[in-house]
Amino acid sequence: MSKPGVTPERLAYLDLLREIEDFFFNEADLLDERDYDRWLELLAEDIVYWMPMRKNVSYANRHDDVTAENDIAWFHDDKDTLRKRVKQIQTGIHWADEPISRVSHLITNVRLREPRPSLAEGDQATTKCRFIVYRNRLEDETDLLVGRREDTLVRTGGQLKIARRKIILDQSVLLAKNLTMFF
Amino acid sequence: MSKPGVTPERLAYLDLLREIEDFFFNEADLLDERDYDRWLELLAEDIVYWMPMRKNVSYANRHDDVTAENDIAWFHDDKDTLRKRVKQIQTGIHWADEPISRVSHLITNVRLREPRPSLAEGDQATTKCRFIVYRNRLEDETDLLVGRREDTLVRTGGQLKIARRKIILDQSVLLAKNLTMFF
Amino acid sequence: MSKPGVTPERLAYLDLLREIEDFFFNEADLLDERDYDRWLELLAEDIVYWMPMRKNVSYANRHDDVTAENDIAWFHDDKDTLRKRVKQIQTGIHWADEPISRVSHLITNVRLREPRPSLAEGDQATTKCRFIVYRNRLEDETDLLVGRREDTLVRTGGQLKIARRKIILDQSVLLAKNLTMFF
Amino acid sequence: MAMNGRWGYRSGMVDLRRGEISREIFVNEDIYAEEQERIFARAWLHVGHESQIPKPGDYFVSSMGEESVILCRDRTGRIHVFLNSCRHRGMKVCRYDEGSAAVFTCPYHGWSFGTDGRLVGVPYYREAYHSRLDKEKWGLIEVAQLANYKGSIWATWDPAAPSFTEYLGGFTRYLDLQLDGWDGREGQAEVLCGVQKWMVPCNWKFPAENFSGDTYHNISHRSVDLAGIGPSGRSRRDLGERDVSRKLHVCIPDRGHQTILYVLPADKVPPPAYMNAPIVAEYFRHCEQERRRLRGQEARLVGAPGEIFPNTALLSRQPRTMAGWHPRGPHRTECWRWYFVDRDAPTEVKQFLRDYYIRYSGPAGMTEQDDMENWNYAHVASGGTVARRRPYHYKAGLGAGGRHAVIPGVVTEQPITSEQNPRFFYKRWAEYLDMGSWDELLDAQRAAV
Amino acid sequence: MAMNGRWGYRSGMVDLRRGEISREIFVNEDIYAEEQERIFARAWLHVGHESQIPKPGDYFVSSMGEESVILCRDRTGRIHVFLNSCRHRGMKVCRYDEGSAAVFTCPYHGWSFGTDGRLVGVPYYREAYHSRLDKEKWGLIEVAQLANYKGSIWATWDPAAPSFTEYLGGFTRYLDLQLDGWDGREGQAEVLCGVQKWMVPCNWKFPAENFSGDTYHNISHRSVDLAGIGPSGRSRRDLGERDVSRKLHVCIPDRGHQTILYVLPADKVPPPAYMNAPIVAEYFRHCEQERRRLRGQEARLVGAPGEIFPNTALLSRQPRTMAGWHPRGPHRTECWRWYFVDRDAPTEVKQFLRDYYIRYSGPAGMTEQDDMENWNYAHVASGGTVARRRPYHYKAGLGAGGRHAVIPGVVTEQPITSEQNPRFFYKRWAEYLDMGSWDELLDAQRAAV
Amino acid sequence: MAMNGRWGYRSGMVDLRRGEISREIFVNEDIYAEEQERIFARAWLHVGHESQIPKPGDYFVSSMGEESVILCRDRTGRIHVFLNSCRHRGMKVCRYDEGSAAVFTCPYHGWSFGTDGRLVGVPYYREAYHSRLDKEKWGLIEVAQLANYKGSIWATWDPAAPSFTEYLGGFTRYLDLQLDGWDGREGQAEVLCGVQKWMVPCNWKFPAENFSGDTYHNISHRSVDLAGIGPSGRSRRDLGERDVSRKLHVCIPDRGHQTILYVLPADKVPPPAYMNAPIVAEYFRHCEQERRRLRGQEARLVGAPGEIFPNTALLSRQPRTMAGWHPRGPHRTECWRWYFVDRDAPTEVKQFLRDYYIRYSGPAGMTEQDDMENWNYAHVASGGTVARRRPYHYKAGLGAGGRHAVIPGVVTEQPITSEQNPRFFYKRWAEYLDMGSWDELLDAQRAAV
Ligand code: FES
Ligand code: FES
Ligand code: FES
Ligand SMILES: [Fe+3]
Ligand SMILES: [Fe+3]
Ligand SMILES: [Fe+3]
Repeated sequence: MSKPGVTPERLAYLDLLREIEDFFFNEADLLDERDYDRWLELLAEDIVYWMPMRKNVSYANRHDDVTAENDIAWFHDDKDTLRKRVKQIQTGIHWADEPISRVSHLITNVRLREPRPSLAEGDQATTKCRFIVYRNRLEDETDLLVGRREDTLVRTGGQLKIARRKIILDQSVLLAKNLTMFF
Repeated sequence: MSKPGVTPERLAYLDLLREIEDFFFNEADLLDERDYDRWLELLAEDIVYWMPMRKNVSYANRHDDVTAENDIAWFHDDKDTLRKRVKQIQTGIHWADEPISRVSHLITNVRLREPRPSLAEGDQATTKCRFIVYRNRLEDETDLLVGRREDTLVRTGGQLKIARRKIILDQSVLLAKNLTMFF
Repeated sequence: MSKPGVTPERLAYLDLLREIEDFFFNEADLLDERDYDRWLELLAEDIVYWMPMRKNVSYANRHDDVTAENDIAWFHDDKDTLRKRVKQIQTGIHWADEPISRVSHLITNVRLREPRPSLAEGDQATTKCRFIVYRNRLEDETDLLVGRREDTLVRTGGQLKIARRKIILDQSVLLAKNLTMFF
Repeated sequence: MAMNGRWGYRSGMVDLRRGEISREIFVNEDIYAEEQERIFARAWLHVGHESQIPKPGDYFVSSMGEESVILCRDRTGRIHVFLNSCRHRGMKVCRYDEGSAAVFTCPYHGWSFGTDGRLVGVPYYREAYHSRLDKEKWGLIEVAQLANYKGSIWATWDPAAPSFTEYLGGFTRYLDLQLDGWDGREGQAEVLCGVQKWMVPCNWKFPAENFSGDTYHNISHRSVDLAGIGPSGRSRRDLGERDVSRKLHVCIPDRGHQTILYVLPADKVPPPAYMNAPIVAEYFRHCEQERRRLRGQEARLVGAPGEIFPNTALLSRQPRTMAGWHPRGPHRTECWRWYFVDRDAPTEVKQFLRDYYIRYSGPAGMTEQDDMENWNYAHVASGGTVARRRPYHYKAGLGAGGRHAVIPGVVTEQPITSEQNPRFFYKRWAEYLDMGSWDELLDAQRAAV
Repeated sequence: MAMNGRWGYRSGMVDLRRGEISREIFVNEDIYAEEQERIFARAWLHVGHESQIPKPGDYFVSSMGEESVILCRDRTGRIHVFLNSCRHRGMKVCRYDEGSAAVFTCPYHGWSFGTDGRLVGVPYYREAYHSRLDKEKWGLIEVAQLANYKGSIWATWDPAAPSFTEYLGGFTRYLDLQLDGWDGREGQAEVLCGVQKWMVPCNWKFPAENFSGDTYHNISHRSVDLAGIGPSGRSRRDLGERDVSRKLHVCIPDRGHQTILYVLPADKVPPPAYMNAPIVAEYFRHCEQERRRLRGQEARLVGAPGEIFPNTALLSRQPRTMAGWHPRGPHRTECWRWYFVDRDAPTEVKQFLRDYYIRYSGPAGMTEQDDMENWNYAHVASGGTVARRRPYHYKAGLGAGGRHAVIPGVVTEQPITSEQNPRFFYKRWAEYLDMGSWDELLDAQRAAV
Repeated sequence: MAMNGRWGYRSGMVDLRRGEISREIFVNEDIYAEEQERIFARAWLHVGHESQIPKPGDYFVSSMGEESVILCRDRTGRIHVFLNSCRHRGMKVCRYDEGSAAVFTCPYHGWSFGTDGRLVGVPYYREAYHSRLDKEKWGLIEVAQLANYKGSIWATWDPAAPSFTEYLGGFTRYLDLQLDGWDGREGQAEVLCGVQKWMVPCNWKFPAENFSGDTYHNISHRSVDLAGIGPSGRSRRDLGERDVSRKLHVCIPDRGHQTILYVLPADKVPPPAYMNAPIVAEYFRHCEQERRRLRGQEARLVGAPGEIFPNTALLSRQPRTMAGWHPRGPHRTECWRWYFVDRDAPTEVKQFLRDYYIRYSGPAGMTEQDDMENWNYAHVASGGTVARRRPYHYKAGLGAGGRHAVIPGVVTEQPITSEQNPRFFYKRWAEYLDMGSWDELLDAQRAAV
């Protein structure tokens, strides 16, 4: 690292990471601007969109602090269900989000779980990041939802798509009255 | 993307995006360290600094959720007004911010609205990002202001400057008692 | 900046900055996934880990808003003390963090205080960033700790290490009942 | 918060004859405090299910009213419910959500309590207490009575309360609909791992009255009907069964429990359900067949939302869940939701239902989300000085209920809706606040339908 | 919160003779609750302006005391104000800030109300209610009285309240200064789109007393004076007019309204204003000229901060705004600010003023920011046990007021300051709490200046 | 919040004979409000240390009960304590944490107060007040009595309170252990710059009783003992001294102060301490030697946690700190912690101790963190309806205390633990609530050990 020459592999890595960041930031813009139809296009057809619940466990059980894959979760959706969630909001009479909420998605700490120089067609890579979802609606209703996300991205037809999303919310008792927003 | 070769245009894009991030992060440091005079230097002389108010609207009217350009806003300042705001704080008797508040600006999700390889002298580009402005003052007074920002940057004399800033705060009833901070 | 050619020094800078971000983001993952032993490996043996307290001061005294190096602080730890903090949590009976808390570290605004193309073996560089540490535990106990960090990184054996960390928390009266988490 | 004028519950706040109920009871802090004493410290409350604590030493931390309790199985396999607070200085003794333990050791001074609640360990018992501490008297505070009804666990703090069976009164068979198997066998229910817990800014009685049988708010769910999340790909749920049935509003007035009930025709098989998943559809077709074989005429009864007084909701069909509405101050409710399957259902069926349940119910549930928005803002809009002067309106179906030849309780047959059930819920609520003794409470007149 | 000792408002808490007022009235929760009943449910409150709802069906959601109300224009063009809460189960029926509607349909069970408040749609009216629901009785709760005064809309919940004109008493002409045109024509005011709403952690009476005429706190605004945000580039505002005028503190003691008033000299034209913008300066020069022509002697009166009891602030000159101080508990106030221009002013003028208004007022306003800091921390520092034992000090100008030949009300001419106006504000406040009937209230002695 | 039944403090809530104390006193809002009047507005409270305000004009903003106060030194060097609230309209007059000032100028209307509290500046004194404002009467509210005890500053709002010395009663010499030098010289203590302030969600009496002498909760600190943060690299602190000493629980029943006390053997030098740092070890070896030389037999007394009624904690050895438990509502306490060294200790010693102190105490302190977790969740688990029916248990060492030949107060010698000290803390607490006059309070029976 001490000489100014940067290897082509390293350049490719910088490029890929920026591509992924751009992908997530674009996704956040689509969600916060409520362009849900284009958001759905970012999801692979066989996406697994999973938000398990959190458990209060001891340090010894620290790796067992989310409900298991087959247990009750907050979300465990396939693309069809996500489409229905979008459709519901778009009816304009989904009262839980009508009037529409003001939502911001902040995505930080984006990294590849295993660094790699590139992502070829059909390849998958898993990323980690942190999120803050801030929601404010009507007069003073405000929620702050914070946690981390593990996304598996796949390149399909040159484009990145989300093949799997695991959302680890840092709450056990959910302090929001509902989860009308996407993560 | 599957070959390690990164095109010069792409490299230039990586470079530009990092330059913009550095610019915003430097700006945040100037604000949070209260180096307001140097902060003012980052603003173009004809800057439009605008924070409209938010409205509770239906999904159908989702694109009409801020007050219009000529309506009442939280801020709609030119550079001269911004200078006066700075001057007021610097008097040391602007009680709303004296003793000084502790403020952090967190800027995330920085992207170019339209990706481009570079920004030549005199050119403009519009960026999007999310912000969190956290303020704590005196004993336990705390505000968390979250939203998104659209900035138009212009290159002048080699340097980036902010030509226009639109701040979209995710609150309708403002839950802070005042807005003494910059965004 | 108007031509697509990016200089080798600039490429090296992009590379270094990304290396630093990756370093911090990896660190955040180790903390939030409670892999404390590997976290300790990121710290130089002679690390100074310091979180001064904040003071309510006038604008004129704005540069004197933290307690001095020899005053009482929230933290002023050497590596040995940090090791003991880790050890305490690992006993599984450190009740303040048992059951384990849910913690997310969000690191944003990462920049070099003085831009430089590279960091050679033995060299040091100081970075600035913002942090949000969100903690939620048991039922509804929630803390949001926000501020900035100045880290001095050193390259040792090819790896980055943290030689000094100054944590500037944006609270004067601490609004959390304790500080069991690392920053 | 001041209250608008004086009140006496039965005569003033809850006017069953006119079908009007004061907004005060939802927002007044003094009334809330009385509820804690008069209702939550006396009534039988749902705590959990034995499938959550299958083995000796297993525990699940639950809630009764505002308070944390430990549901656990002692070394001998007996089930207990304890207040989760040390007898020494009050520290919460169990701080994990669930698990298995030999003893509960208090973090503060180290007293430890057996899974039977007995104080078994006192550090320095001899030195500090000269061995004179009477351990028998300072075990964990245990509920006064506990009942295991087909696996569901219920408890009350009141030693004078009647037995759970007497408390249920004629409602037993509607609770059976929740707990018995889809194929008609007794008590087959099993809780899916993971109880949802979340906070809603409203008084706890909003969800309670909703589940007591508010079928009038269907219109509020039109968006999810349009989206079509049901297990056959349409609407909210499979409606074939309901479409061919008679719909009854049923309540047990002297007990305070209510449910909606569908009665299938004697002669007609309901249309198939779960058409989105052939394996599931086939499983339920089989179960329905079995149920009719085993239960005969009784198999014609099909459950729907119900409420066991005061704060337990039932939903025995799609999606099959129970809920608890735990008061957290007058303006906030912590909702808990348990999801049920039959324990020996095929894994595919369990998974299919799991997915369906959570897209329907709970905070991410596309149906329940809209309910909570209503409860939230009905509550908010009811707290003001002027609002509190005007009662809520509970007149739908006023005077329509009567006794039924077969179905216990007061029954209104109404294809659309009736507010009989909420009315009876508040009748019972008023009795709890007005009546100091169980003699009175068990003898309460069946007045004012 | 406990209170320090007993009180009787007029005699104990509010001592006008000594100019001392107990801190208790700002922080005590019981007093706060009484205020809701005695003041906000009886007094005339400002709701909005007709320019906000120009067309039939237009509505604007406003606030009266703690409660949400709908200001709307029905199909026939008549203006109404309704409590924003469904008569069925209380749900907020209108949840957008403003807009246009044919009916307000409740999200919960779908009752719908016309823009005249009538209950026009009840789903399953026949099936659920056997067509016996008396729709006439269950429309939206409407205010008891409404007044449209030169476009500004006012309402009261109390049918026994006097007419708005009687309520204003001699204050009418000061409200005119707010609503009439810069050029002297009647009622030219128009609200600029967008009402600012924000939360301040203080009792609602801090801003109210401030606007009643606290000219003593000018010193607190020195930082903005130094920064120089005024429309001529200096100070906070153009002071030329004030510099040549006499300054009066005016109040209408038996009504509780107050204002500061400047009286221009009969013979001298005030120096030019708005010098930062030639077009604007010229416009106002013209308007002033017109005003003097149309109004004659009366044109010498120039408005300044004022307060219409209880919670509406006026500011008729620079910047021209009205504010509402909505109580949100004893320790929190939701401030609303409307900004005014003359409806036919040139666009350049409107824009110039808009920019000036919002850099002066509201939460980003460089002047009002410092006020709110004071209100916030005066409130905080007044809640403690020891603090509450010592009254506030309102002695400036004690005994100085008197009657004036021309100006209605009690008038103190004081170039610097007097606390006459806050004193009379609290006098009226005490009368509202002490007096149960409007007869008493309208007859209140003009004691204790 | 409603309360479970009626109470009379001494007879009902605090039962010293049985060693049982009602949970009600920790969670009830009415009791909390009474505490503010009866305890915090009457008792002597710790405010700070003169080393924090060495020069004329220096000030430090402190807290008494719920309220902000200014500790300052006037131009003549005299120390004062004032309520931090303007006499005009209540604004907080000093908003910096500490510093130096000639006057305190109120931001709102500019009244200014000298460092002796006198109202020295009133803008427009002549014009606004006709020079009739009696400045002598409207200075800052000063405490009724102030005491400087060996540099520590104490104050009370009650003019009828006894002197601080009488208030301390026999406790004086234990406070000396905190304030005298390590080498036995009088009053050598100096505060390290920076007072820690942080919020804990519990009633203020949890930390108070803990520091009164709860040595029983040692077990809760096992994790830090295992981590070994002590100044010799092991355990929490150097235990050599304690290991060879006798351990006494001491309290002054008619004053309400308590402490743990170690008595070194007459004949044996305690083992060395601070072995992690040779310079520090040598310094303390020297100090100990000096102390024995200067103080003789008295040097055998070694302090440990103590509590001066109501809310000041002492810890005179490792780590040497004082704390204040400031009530912020019944459910929240703002903890303040001052750290002490001897003023002429070498810099290396000060730094070494500084590091040790803050890794032990305060919110980042590896020991105190676990205490706060206990206080937090003991509080939470005690607020429920059922929990409040059962008292806490304070029976350890019941009946064991007695008088001692040399040590003042009631003394229990118990190598392990006794709850004598918390019992006497609550005895005094009950007396403050029950007794209206200081005559009664100073005469309180020494009943019920
Ligand atoms: S609080 Fe449980 S042992 Fe003391
Ligand atoms: S609450 Fe409005 S229709 Fe039921
Ligand atoms: S409040 Fe201090 S001068 Fe008015
Ligand atoms: Fe529903
Ligand atoms: Fe002002
Ligand atoms: Fe401890």
